[in-house]
Amino acid sequence: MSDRRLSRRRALATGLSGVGLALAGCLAEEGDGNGGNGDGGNGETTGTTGGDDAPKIAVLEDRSGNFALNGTAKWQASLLAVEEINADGGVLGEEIEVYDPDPQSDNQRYVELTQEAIVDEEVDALWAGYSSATREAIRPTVNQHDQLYFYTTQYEGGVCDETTFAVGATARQQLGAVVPYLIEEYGPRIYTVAADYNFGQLSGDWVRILAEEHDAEVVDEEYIPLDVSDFGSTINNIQGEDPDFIMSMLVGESHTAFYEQRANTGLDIPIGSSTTMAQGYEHRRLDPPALTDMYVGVNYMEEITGERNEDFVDRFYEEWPDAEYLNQEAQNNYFSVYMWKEAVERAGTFDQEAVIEELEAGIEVEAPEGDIELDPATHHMTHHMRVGHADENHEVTFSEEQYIEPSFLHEVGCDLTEESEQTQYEPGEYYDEA
Amino acid sequence: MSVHDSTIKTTAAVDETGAGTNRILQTRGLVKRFGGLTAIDDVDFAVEEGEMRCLIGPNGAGKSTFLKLITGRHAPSDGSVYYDGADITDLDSYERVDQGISIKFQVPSIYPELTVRQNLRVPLQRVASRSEYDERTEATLEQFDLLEEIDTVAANLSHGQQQRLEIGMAMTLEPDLMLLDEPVAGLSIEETEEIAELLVELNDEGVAFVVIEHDIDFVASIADRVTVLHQGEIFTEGSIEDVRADPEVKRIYLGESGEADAEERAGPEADH
Amino acid sequence: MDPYQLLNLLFQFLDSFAVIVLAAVGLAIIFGMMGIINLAHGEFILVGAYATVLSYHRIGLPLVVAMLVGVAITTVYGVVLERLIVRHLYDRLLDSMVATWGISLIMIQGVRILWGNSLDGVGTPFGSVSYGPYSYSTYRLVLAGIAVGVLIGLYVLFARTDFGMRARATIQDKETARSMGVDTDRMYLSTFAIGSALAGLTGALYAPTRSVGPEFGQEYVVEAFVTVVVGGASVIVGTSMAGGLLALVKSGATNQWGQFIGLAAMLVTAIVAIRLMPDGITGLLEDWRRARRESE
Amino acid sequence: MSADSALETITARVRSPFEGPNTTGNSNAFWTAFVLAVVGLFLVPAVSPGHVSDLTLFMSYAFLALSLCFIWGYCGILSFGQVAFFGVAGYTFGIVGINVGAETGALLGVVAALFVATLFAAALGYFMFYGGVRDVYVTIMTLVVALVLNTFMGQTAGSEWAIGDARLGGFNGMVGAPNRAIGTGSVAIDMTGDGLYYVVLALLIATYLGLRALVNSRFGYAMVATREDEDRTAMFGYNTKFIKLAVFTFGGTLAGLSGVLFMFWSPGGYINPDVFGITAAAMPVIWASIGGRTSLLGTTTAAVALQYLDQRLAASGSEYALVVIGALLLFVILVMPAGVAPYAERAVDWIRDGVSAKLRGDPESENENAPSNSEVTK
Repeated sequence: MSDRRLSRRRALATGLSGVGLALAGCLAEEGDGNGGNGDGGNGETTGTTGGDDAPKIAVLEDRSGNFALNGTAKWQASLLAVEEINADGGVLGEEIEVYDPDPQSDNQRYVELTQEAIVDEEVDALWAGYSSATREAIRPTVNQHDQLYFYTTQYEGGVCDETTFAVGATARQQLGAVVPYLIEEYGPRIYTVAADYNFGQLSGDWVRILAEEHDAEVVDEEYIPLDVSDFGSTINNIQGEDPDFIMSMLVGESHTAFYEQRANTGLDIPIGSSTTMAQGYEHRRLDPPALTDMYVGVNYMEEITGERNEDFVDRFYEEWPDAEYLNQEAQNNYFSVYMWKEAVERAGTFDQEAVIEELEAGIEVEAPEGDIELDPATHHMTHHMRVGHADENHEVTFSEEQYIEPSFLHEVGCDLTEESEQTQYEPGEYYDEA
Repeated sequence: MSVHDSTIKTTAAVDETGAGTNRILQTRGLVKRFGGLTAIDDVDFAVEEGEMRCLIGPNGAGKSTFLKLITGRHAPSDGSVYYDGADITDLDSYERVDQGISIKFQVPSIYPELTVRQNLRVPLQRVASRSEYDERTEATLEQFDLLEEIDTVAANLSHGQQQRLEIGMAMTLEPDLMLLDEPVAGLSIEETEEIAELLVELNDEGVAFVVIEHDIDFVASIADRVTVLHQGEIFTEGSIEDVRADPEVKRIYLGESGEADAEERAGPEADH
Repeated sequence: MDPYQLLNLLFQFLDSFAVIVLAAVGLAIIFGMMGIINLAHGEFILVGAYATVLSYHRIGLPLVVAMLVGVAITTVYGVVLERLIVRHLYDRLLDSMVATWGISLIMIQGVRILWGNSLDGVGTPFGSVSYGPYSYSTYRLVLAGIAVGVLIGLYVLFARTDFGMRARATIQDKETARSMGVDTDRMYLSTFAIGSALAGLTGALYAPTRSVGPEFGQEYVVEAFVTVVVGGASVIVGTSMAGGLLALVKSGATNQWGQFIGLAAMLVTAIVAIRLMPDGITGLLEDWRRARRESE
Repeated sequence: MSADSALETITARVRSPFEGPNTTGNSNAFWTAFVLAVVGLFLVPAVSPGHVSDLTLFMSYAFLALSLCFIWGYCGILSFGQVAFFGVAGYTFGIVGINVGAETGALLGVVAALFVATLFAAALGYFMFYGGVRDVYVTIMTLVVALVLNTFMGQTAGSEWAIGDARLGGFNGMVGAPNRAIGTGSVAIDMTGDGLYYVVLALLIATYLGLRALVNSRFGYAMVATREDEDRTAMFGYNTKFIKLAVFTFGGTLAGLSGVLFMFWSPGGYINPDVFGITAAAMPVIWASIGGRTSLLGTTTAAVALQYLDQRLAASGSEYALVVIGALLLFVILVMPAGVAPYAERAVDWIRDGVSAKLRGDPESENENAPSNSEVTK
């Protein structure tokens, strides 16, 4: 907590904390496109353009239930972006309204609220959900109505869907940053521990693929049901194998017990991960030295340095003084709202088809993580991936950045600019190792 | 549908099982063990058709357990039960009822949340058709002096009324053999007399009875024969006068009263 | 299997046994002795964990003292709840389920509103024991010792003290107990308080093993219920034997075939055990106990 | 007026199979209100199209509520795992539908789903009731069965977990059950939007009336008697184990029907293992407890009303939503132990008695029954 306050104080001292500075207008045009084709509506009375009501977006993020820990910051960052945009004159001169119920981490509730958002609220864009199961639960509804949908969680990858923009980093991007790094640092013998469901199993596949690509091997892997918090046998198994490092794609609160138990048992084998710290801020919540030598592949963490991010962090906590952590997904929500704004303005209309067309024309955004661009063919982002390392005091430092493309979907031939699809590809269909 | 469908009278003389004689109920070598405790120990017992038999004995003698073995609530550890000449040891409780056995439990076992009419409906619909319900309900209630309470919730009846209702329900099945476990416990003297009259009346109509009762005066007023059970065994059997005169019977009643019937008292509890 | 691996298995068993017994014992007392199905049991554990962590971090108490505070606060909490709500639910087994489900919803969200999505962690104390290439968390083995201690303590309390006699009398026959001068109302309150205290103890003991958030207690609920039902009405014998059986199945299967099979095997064992022993392990022991009582 | 009395005779004859002491509402006033409510529901798509989708879903859940009301309220079997049959039916519908495809797939899916759910309930029921499992042990056992399914389905993410073309899909769920229409190649009924709404509504009314007739029949009395005292009932010659098995099995069918209708509603024919989770499992118990477990109508209404309330509270985004729901449950259980329905009925009786007493000039309108767990007491 202390480092955050420190950085805010520093920012205040240098007078950089003005909301006006924001990201407004910081989106670089990439090929002028047909951006000027709208009526703009600047200064006009709102609501008259296109005969539509005020522009509205839906932000369906969990503020209670299992995923509140991750979802709350996503909601907060989305509202921050909207507030900044509205303060700066809105989109096409209109203030954006937000429809933001609390789906309470209940997938069934998500489906109902998504319907409500699309049918009753007629939202112009939808941000919804933390878990992959949530995304899959609402995607049929999204597809039925051709709804523009931003899914911002880092996830297993592979979603190739005409109206869905999965702007979080994929497993291949996150693991692609951390696995080769750890093979280089520590050696080729990997032990995988992952949550026993889609995300964990597919991540395990990716670790195997990446190991193969870098002449390493996965000596054993264990998949752990989500509500298990008893890791005695897992740790014994790891000790028996004595790998060079562990890859952990554990998820959720019960699984945090693994890190406590690992430290407490004196197991000092380093851990790589795609799931810790950047989402659930375990380095803040667990008592050091539980996460000692934890390496995580991320596109964003609150702690990354640089003026742009420090400024963003300050604005976030100014808006939400009680916020617990500004996580990776929150940043993704934040920049994707701006990205949508830019696309709308280029299209000159809130019409979703036109906005999607603009997004697919290629767009770049100055996100807190760095300047990143949308890959038109796959609707994913090329991200600045870093390896965050926690030391025995849980201080986080970052290795050099890599700019990693969402390559898997290219490999499987997903090109949404050419062909409309609504599928999710899996590595197992394309790699023998998986 | 009649509950007596499956009763097949055999006339061939197979004395061992009671067939061919007029024994309606017979047990041979009946044993019931609970763990290390033998509750019923090698009991041979027989009741004649139309007989009024009373079963007495101190607490813990195994009377209720014995009744439960006859109704099929408990499976015997050893031995057999014959009804009307047929071996019914392996039949389920409800199948024995079809043979013509009916029981009134120790604690009034009515449906407390149903009305008197609904209570009677449960046995009634097994033996009568829908059109007969009202008529037969009223007839039974008339007989058991409950007609005024026809729409009363059974829980709100007095103890005596509940006892009568349960006997009425058991009798609705038109059994050939009635088992009654303490039918007059907790009743006033007048009520006890009423029940006694009722039972004698039914017995005159040909129903055989096995009655467990502590009230010796009540037993004396109804019984044809009395069986004394002690420590799971038949201690003696005979007319009420014989049994009353037996000094040994007095001894077991005075000497070992208060011993809880293990099976009846066992309930959930903490460890010790 | 080399001796080290046998030691692994033993430790894993003790670990599972501790979790299962500690999760279940508070519930077992409240269910077995009072006929209340407390679906908010997990949230009693939650209170214990929160009270421990908050008094450790915010007041700065030493961990052991903080844990005692956790137990104390959960006890008080249980007493208050008993007076306000639970005492209306005695002899209403199924209603008690719905009411306590309501309590559970309120508590989880209430805790979230009051203290956010997570508390700062408390590190696991002690180190580990090492043997060959392996090591095991000392703290988790200590918990197994505490679990056994709790069972013994309860045995002494209920079998050897005057309080225990009165409590058992109340449970067996409320009316008779009352006629013999036992304040049954008070006995129920005390029993509920003991159940609450044990839930609080579980929360306090497991708080340092993982992160603590509003859903902390949920995880223990399934194991607790399964154990209580397999154990049957008898609190101490039932819980310890069911705990032993389920821990053996779970740790054994986990050790051999991994965590998923371990979890599944435990649940399937529970189903089969209930089928074979409809009244729980206690029911199976009834005969033996009946016979013994006769001979006394 | 002879025409009037003839009409009365006819209505009485029509009503009689649905009436009896085992159900609430045996009066003209009740049936009038019932018909009005049904008419109202049939008009919803015309009057308030925005509510059609939600109502369709909530009415689909109502079958789950009815299934629990039937087995718990009328036969005393408290299953905490009715969702197991709901989910098994949903998955079966999906597996068959995906493999067969289109309207025929949906039709075969429905048949298979109901068959499998029924068979599963029968097997579980046989396992429990013929093994002597009773009371609260049934409750926990059914819950554990649901949780086993939850755990198992959660880990079926890999491509090896496929039945024909249907990927089970693990935690992320299974998608793509054909649910837009049902029929054969040439004849198909639309199962979307208003079409689905009317199908669900018609089935719900039919099921409700059917269950009313059933619980007032001879078998209904046997069920109620078994609930009240199993041993006693066996000693009237009823095979109580079989009665419980039959009731539980039919409850499984109803829960399965609920799952199937849910699948028709579910966009994209999607289902995931959450349907087996403990939260989902608790819902029917809550509906039945709040509505009044011995009231078919009360439970049905509670299912729809509570789901609606729950959804509105979630939609409000208030952080107190779950606190309010929890407090409501607590309040109802403490103040109205038998659920809302018996109290609603008593309130109606009380008003009516009061009115008629006044008309007669009778100062005493009797209503002193202690609160009881069952409306059959009245």
